[in-house]
Amino acid sequence: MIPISYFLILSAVLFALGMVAFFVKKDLITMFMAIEIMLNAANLAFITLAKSASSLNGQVIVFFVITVAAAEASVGLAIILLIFKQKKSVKTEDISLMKG
Amino acid sequence: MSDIFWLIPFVPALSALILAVFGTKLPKKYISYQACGAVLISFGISIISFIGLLQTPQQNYPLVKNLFTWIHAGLFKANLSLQFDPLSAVMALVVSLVGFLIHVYSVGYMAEDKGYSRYFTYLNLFTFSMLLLVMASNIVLMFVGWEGVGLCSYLLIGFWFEKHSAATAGKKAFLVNRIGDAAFLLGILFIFIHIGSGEFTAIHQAVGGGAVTQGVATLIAILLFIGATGKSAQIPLYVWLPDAMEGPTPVSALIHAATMVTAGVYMVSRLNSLYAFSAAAAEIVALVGALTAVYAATMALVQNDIKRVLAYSTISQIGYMFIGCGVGAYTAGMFHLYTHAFFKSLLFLAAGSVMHALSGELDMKKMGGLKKYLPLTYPTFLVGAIAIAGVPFFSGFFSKDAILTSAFAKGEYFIWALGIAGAVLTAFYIFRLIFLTFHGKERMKPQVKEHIHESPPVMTIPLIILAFFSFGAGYIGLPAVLGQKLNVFNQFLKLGGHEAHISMGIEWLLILISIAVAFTGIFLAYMFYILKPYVPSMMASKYPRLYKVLYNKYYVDEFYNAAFVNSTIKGSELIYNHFDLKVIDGAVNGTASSTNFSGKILSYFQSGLIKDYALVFLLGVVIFIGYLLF
Amino acid sequence: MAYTLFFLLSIVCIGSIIGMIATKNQVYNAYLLVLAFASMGGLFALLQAPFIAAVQIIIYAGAILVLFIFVIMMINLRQGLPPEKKKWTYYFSGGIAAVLAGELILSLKGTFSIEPSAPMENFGSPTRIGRLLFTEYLYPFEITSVLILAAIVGAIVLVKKREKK
Amino acid sequence: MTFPLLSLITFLPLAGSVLLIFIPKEKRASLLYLALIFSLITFIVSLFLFFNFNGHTADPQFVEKAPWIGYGINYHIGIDGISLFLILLTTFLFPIAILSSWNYIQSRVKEYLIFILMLETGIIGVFVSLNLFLFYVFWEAMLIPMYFLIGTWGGPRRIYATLKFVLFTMLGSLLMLVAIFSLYSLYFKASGTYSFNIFDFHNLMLSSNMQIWLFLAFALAFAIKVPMFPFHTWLPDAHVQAPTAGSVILAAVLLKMGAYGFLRFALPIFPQAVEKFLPLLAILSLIGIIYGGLMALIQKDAKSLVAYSSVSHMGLIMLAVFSLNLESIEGAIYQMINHGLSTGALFLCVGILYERAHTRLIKDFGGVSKQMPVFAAFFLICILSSVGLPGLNGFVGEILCIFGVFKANQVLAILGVSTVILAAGYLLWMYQRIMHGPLEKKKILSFKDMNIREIIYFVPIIIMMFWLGIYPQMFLRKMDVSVQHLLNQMAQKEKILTQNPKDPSIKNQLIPKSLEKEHHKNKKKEEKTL
Repeated sequence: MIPISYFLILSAVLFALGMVAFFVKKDLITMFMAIEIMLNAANLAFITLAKSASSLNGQVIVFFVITVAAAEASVGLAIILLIFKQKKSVKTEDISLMKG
Repeated sequence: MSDIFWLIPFVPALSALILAVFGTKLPKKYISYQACGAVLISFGISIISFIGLLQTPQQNYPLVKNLFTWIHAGLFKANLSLQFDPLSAVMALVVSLVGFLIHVYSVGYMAEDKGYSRYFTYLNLFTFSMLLLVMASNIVLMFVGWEGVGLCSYLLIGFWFEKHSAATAGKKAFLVNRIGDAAFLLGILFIFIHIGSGEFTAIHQAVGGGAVTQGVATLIAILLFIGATGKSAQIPLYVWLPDAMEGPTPVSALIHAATMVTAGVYMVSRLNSLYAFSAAAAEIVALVGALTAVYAATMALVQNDIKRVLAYSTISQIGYMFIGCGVGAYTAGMFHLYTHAFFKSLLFLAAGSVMHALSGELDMKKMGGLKKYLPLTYPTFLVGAIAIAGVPFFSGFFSKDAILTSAFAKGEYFIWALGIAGAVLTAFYIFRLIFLTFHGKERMKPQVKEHIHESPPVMTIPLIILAFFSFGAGYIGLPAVLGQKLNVFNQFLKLGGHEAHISMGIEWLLILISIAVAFTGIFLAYMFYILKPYVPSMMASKYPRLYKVLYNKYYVDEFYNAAFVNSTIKGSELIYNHFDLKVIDGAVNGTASSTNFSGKILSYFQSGLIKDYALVFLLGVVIFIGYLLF
Repeated sequence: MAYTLFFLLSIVCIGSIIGMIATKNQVYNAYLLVLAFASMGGLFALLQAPFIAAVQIIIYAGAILVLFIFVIMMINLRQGLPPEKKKWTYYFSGGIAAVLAGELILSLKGTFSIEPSAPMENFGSPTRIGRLLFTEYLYPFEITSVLILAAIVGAIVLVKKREKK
Repeated sequence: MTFPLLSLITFLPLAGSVLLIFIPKEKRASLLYLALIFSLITFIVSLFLFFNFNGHTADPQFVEKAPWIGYGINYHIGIDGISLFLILLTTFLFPIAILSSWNYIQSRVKEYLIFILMLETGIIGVFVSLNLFLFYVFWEAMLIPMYFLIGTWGGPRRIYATLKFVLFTMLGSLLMLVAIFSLYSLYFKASGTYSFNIFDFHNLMLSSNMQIWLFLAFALAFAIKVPMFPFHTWLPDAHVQAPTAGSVILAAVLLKMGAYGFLRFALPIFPQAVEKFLPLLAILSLIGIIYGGLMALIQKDAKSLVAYSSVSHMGLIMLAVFSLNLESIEGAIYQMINHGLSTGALFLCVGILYERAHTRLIKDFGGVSKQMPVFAAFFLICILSSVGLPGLNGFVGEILCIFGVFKANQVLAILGVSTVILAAGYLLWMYQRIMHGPLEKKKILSFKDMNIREIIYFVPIIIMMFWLGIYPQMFLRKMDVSVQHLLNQMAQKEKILTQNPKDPSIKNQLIPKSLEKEHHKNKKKEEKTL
């Protein structure tokens, strides 16, 4: 069988890649996608450890994560749409209301 | 009946209260009846109480009426209690009698004034305060009267407050008095700390019983005396009194001549055991008195303002009273106080009558030859002048002589010499005043001359009564050479202190010197101002510097202004602008602005961009995980 | 066989993410993401999680990505975005991500020696997961359903056009 | 359960402000009358306190205790001879403050009155709290209405002034909060029970090091409030900018909270630290007296003149508080009432002038007496009361304060007496420049004398000034036992510390029971002797 460390390393690499994607992209939508990648990387780690621990709890948690991700995506995308309506842009540089 | 004396001060107080609240709505006639009536009632009660006092055996002195405990906390206890003993009785009689006469006089003098009710409110209030001062049985209550008369003096000097000079003079009087009062207050505190009670009987007992050391007694005596120099206008705090002449003339007569300014003398006499105990303090009192007596008299020589001459004369005469107290002759000091009250208020009221006749003119250079226009004012004025000059058989002679004799007898020859010098000057300046005003050429402006008229009877009758007293008041205190028994005043007061005795011969000699001195002064004045009227101006041009210094009152006012008033104000401004606003407030505002500045710097980190925040967050995570790993 | 499958799937997954980083076009990004999620589903299946694998493909690859594509179409950016001004953030973030990856891998050191456990009967089957969900995880499960409802309502309210007063 | 008199007094104004919310803001007159009635009722009810107060015991009276949050945080209120008069002063002045703003406040009357009444509750709350936590809540709560009063209805530089005032006060009170919680935890360690009760803290013995730090935190908060030199600069700004009623309350009551804090907390809880810092505090107070006087002398704005005079007067009060003897502390409490009356009245006077002239610069006046004779009389009486003329209230307090200080340290007293001269100087000079002299400014010719409303609110103050000046017995006797108790408490802790200075067992502990018994015996004795 494949050692679990392979999966875990893969998960770490995916997480880092997601992070890179988050910083490199500058439109909100793709950044949002990058977040999903990171979520998935975490999911992978959960599933792996569930298997090595022979416990289904990990899988259930992943199930919940996916559900929450779906909810989050729907609201998040709605917000992005709203921002676009107001600013006519989805670039992060244009959204700096919090500037001090 | 003997315990109704406590009502004496409160009758005028009640009247003042009524006038203060309803005064503006009452008719003038009523106001004058009430105000004068209240003081007359006080005088009446004083006489009744005085008779009662005479019938009381002496071991029961003083009669004390304790109304209620006033202030009490811990060791500090002051009662609202009044006492009546010979000293208080004399003062109460003088104050209420002179006060009454001046009230009556004021009815005429102030008849046209808009502030009629206000004037009588203040005057009644003053009478109350003064009576409280002289009848208080403890020093704290005495301080109430002490401050109260100061307040009334302030109010009455500044009575015509629209006049800038009057308002300033009032303030000056109050402030200078306050300086003295601060010292007085400290004296009170020392008394409470070392004696434990402010009651006069307790103080006498403590001093007599040796409960206080010489040093403490001296300290207390000097502090209280500083208070007295303020109230009684002695060196160095006399500067307010000449300016106080801005007030209405009856006020000058009552407050700034007859009664209030003598409060210091009364205080020293009241605490005679203290001053008798402390030789150093007594010496200082005598010396200050003597110096003031001469010093003030020199300034009186050249003044042209009729009231200012009298003001300096008052300062000088009070100096004599302090000589008396300082050399241990408290009775003599009090005696002079008593005679002075009559003749000085007479002089002031007569001067007021002159002013009244001349439509308010004060400058003696614009008077002269008034003798024939003012048939009543002139003789009364003359009586007062003779009394103050020390001509025999008039009251001033007896009292001044008693003081000088005591000083000589005590061996204080220097002080005696100063007193004699002062006496020459006194006789000179007062007759200079008489000659310039009533004799010689008529120098009035023509339009003033047309209106010259004698004052109404309501003003002249008090003058006549006072003239009578100025002449006769001295006969209750005849010199010892005529027999000890004859000095009723002395017998009655029985103040402590050691009155030294000298041989009859020397005493007669001293009396003769006094008489000679008085006539010398009068003669000099006669020569200068009647026989050779050109001499004074010649002298002035010959010694311009001396004249200028005298005329400008030794520049003391200017010096005080520069040294104390202006330097304080300038210094405060400097502190305010450079310390309060810059340093303290600067520190406060600096804290605020530095916070603001660092906030601005920090706000650069808040770019508002999600990525920057995320990057910082990531950095944190990396560092945190790194920390966990290693 | 399992190794081959694992490496194949990982390479597809990593490759599609790298491709996503490299391409600018948002639609391509979305398609590449579908690929990555699908391969992730395969990996889940390898780990005896058939139910989750199915959910992964249906929800992620199916529902969420479709949502993304809808939004991309609605926003419809014709021209690609201009190049990033701050180049240094690329390198900086890349560097930090590399450090993070290194740290994560380092932290996995302890798992290298763990022997893989033998596959178990019915381990990730829908039946067992379903049973768990409706017994032990009933409350969280119900709360998720409320959450989703809230998200639906929220999304509608947010995007709905407001009538001007 | 007795009738909750104190709670009624404390929360009646708050109830009034709640009621005001429901009245439409257009009904100006009914708003004003309602607020006035509520403050008047509060005053009348508080008179019951005065007449039913038992001056023969040091125990707190009218005590009410109810659980609140728990962990020692209770609703625990009561008064003793120290706080009684400050409460009366507060309830006395609030109707006057409301009357004084009758015409002055033109905009947002409703909000104004709501804040005024809230402020009254806050202030009374501070004085009645016997629970330190509750005290802190009121202490801070009172800032909020004051903030709005100055910030909304103030002068042109009101924002600056409010910020300064609030930040200054906050700075002190935050440190105090830290100290309060340290005390709380120390008490828990020493006794094993949670308590914020002030009297429990009074029984707490602290190591001298701990005392110093906690005392400094408390002292800073109180010193800012008083304000003592050099923390005084917020005061002139706040006063000048505040509306008249705000100034009156600020000067008359708020400043007293600092002095009250020292008496209630700082002195009995940290006697050793007080001993240590006494020279510093006394000298700062003395500087405050002279410095405030000198600064007042040269102010161009009448209001800031009065404000600096407050600094000077409060300096004397603090000096008396730190003299730690019966006379000085009774004098200090008495002088607090006097200062409240006379300075409050002076601010009212300046307010009356401002309403007519719309300026407060002294040089814009002159000869006002002629136009306003009644006002001139009132103004003069207030000034004389502030100057400390015998027969008026100021003298009684002043002489007791100075006497107490004199007992403690003669040099300080001799220097402190300068206040007698300085106060007369700056106040009479101001009076002369405003009221006397020729009437040159045309604007003054249009001034009207005080109207009935103004006379109505002035007369009670004047009557109180005379009453307090002529018959102080009625007030002084109610303080005796409480003040003596305070001093005994301090002396007793001092005794324990000096008996075994090196004993490690007296670190942060409760006063031993045996001593407490002795203490009670002392207390009985006090009650008998006084």
